[in-house]
Amino acid sequence: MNIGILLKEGPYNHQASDTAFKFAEAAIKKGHRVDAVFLYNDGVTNVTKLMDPPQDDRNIAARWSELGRQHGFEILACIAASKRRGINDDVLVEGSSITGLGTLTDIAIRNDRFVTFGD
Amino acid sequence: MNIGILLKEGPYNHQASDTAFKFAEAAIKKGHRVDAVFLYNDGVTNVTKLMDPPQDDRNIAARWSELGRQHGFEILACIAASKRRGINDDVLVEGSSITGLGTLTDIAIRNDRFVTFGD
Amino acid sequence: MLHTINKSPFETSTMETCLRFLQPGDPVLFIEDGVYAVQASNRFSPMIEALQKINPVFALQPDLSARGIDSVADGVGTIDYEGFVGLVEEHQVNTWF
Amino acid sequence: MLHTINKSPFETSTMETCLRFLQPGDPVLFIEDGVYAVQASNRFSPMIEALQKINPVFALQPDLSARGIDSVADGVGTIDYEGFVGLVEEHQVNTWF
Amino acid sequence: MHVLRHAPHGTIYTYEGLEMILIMAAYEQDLSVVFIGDGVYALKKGQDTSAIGIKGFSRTFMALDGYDVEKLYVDQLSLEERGLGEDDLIVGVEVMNSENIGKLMKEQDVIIHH
Amino acid sequence: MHVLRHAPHGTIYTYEGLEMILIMAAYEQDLSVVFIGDGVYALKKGQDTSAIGIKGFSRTFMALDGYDVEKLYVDQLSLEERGLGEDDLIVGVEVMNSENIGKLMKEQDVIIHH
Repeated sequence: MNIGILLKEGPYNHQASDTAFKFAEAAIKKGHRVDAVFLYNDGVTNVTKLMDPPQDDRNIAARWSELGRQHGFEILACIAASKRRGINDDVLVEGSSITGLGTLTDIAIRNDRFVTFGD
Repeated sequence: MNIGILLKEGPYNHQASDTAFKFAEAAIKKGHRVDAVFLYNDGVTNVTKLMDPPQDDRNIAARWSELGRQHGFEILACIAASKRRGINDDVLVEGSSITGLGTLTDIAIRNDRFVTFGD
Repeated sequence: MLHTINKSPFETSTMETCLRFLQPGDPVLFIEDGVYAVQASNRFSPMIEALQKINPVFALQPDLSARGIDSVADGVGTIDYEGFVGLVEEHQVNTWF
Repeated sequence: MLHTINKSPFETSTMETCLRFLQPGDPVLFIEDGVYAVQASNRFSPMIEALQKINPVFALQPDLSARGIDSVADGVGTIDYEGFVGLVEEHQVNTWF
Repeated sequence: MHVLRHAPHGTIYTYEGLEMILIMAAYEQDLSVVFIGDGVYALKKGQDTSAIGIKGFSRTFMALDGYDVEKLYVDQLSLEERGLGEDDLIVGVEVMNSENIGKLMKEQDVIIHH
Repeated sequence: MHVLRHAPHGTIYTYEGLEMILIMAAYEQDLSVVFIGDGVYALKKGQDTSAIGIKGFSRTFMALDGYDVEKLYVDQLSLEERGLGEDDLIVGVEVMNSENIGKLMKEQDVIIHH
């Protein structure tokens, strides 16, 4: 099955990003394909490489980047939402990029399932 | 009267930052002194100079920076909260800085009023 | 002590919780989405009318206007940001969100 | 259609709203702070026990464990993230937050 | 299907939701928008945001007519509980009960809440 | 006074609230902490966050004893509604009714909700 994911909240402050990540991992483990993770609202802040959590905590941006690299999917941040929140190409973690909402429309249409995570 | 402000949510996504700003403006207009604005939780993202909202919209970081410059107060972001969310010295708007929670304790003690804005 | 409430009572328990701890005579100020509580003729109007007999009740006019609320429950005072500051001059603040 | 709910019913109206639109037979999965709804012997237990007669009700075990909830209302199934994926294999998803 | 569930201005969800709807409407057919809970407040007439310093957008809902947005559905109970009627709304909508909105939801492949 | 009102883990408010309390406790005297609504869940015994991949912190409440945190107050109704008793909590607390918590709040110069 092909799965598109929409993530609407930023890292750490809300569990949405953690649940989305655990869901994506489990889907991949069960043999499904994650097509893309699209970030909207405060969700765009999931991909700033500047985040630097305590050493004994998860690094949410690095974790998405690594999962995407291993399994061939991109983490896409909405351009309008990113501009409002200070996310631009200079701060993007590897494997992420900024794109328009047209891309989200494609993701919603071309996948067997489309799962939202928010708060 | 001396007023300390605590802002606990990020810009645009929640009205908290807008209300805090309008409150600070009105307090200054009435002859009070804003001592400092302390940013906590997602609130730390109020001071990224990378934000670039549409031209006909307010620039929340620039607006705080300008009000602080005109009236002699600093916008202070909690260091631990900032590190989690990718806010560091490289992205700080003028007039803001990163500091510890000890500073917040001083702000809470030394002012006549301490007003929180959150969501 | 001034209590501010910024959440719609239709969607969260914030107002209900605040009112449980409120002491007689302490002012309550509704701001942001909280102002829906004082809209005239909605489900919460009787509660607001009872409340304002024991506590002064205010709503932020800029937030009412932004939401197209042109009529508020009986006894509710409307103030602007300077009025908000005026309440803070008189009281310490308890911000409920 | 799978409905997921991630908010505590004590604090927001999300669960109540979701249940109003739910169709008979459609599964409901409680995740994150939503799992407090299925904690045994709280205010919502009767509602959950009535619900599970018409709709399959699940809760995410990792979220239950994280919150120290070791006993859930009768008839509630507990699943892990792979179980969540299993429900998504069978249904389109309606995420309530 | 897009589900608007937040009041306007207190959070950005309704505004960014509308931005998403406008883009998707340009790509997709048969897009529907449902207003539930405080989401119905997004359509309230007479919003003037000048004093809070946030851009107003309620009139943009009127522009949806020109796109492929077939219908705006409003939950009847949400409207009634808030003391509102169709006359209070800035655009023409179809008021529907929860039973029928629930059935409509069940037919969807994609549902996004805002 | 610090007021904890959110359940743990679903949001970071309780965790970052606790971080703030620990720092302030090192500076200030007579700091009190009140648990209201879902905030009481922060003290629930037996939390194991390993499967959600988030650091647990409920044991840190036990460390407050070593600071100048005089008392942890828990709202009685919030506890009862959630089917919890003092035995379910990881630390010793003082259960109080809303009337008395309200009076305690009124005496404060600074109240921060988390």
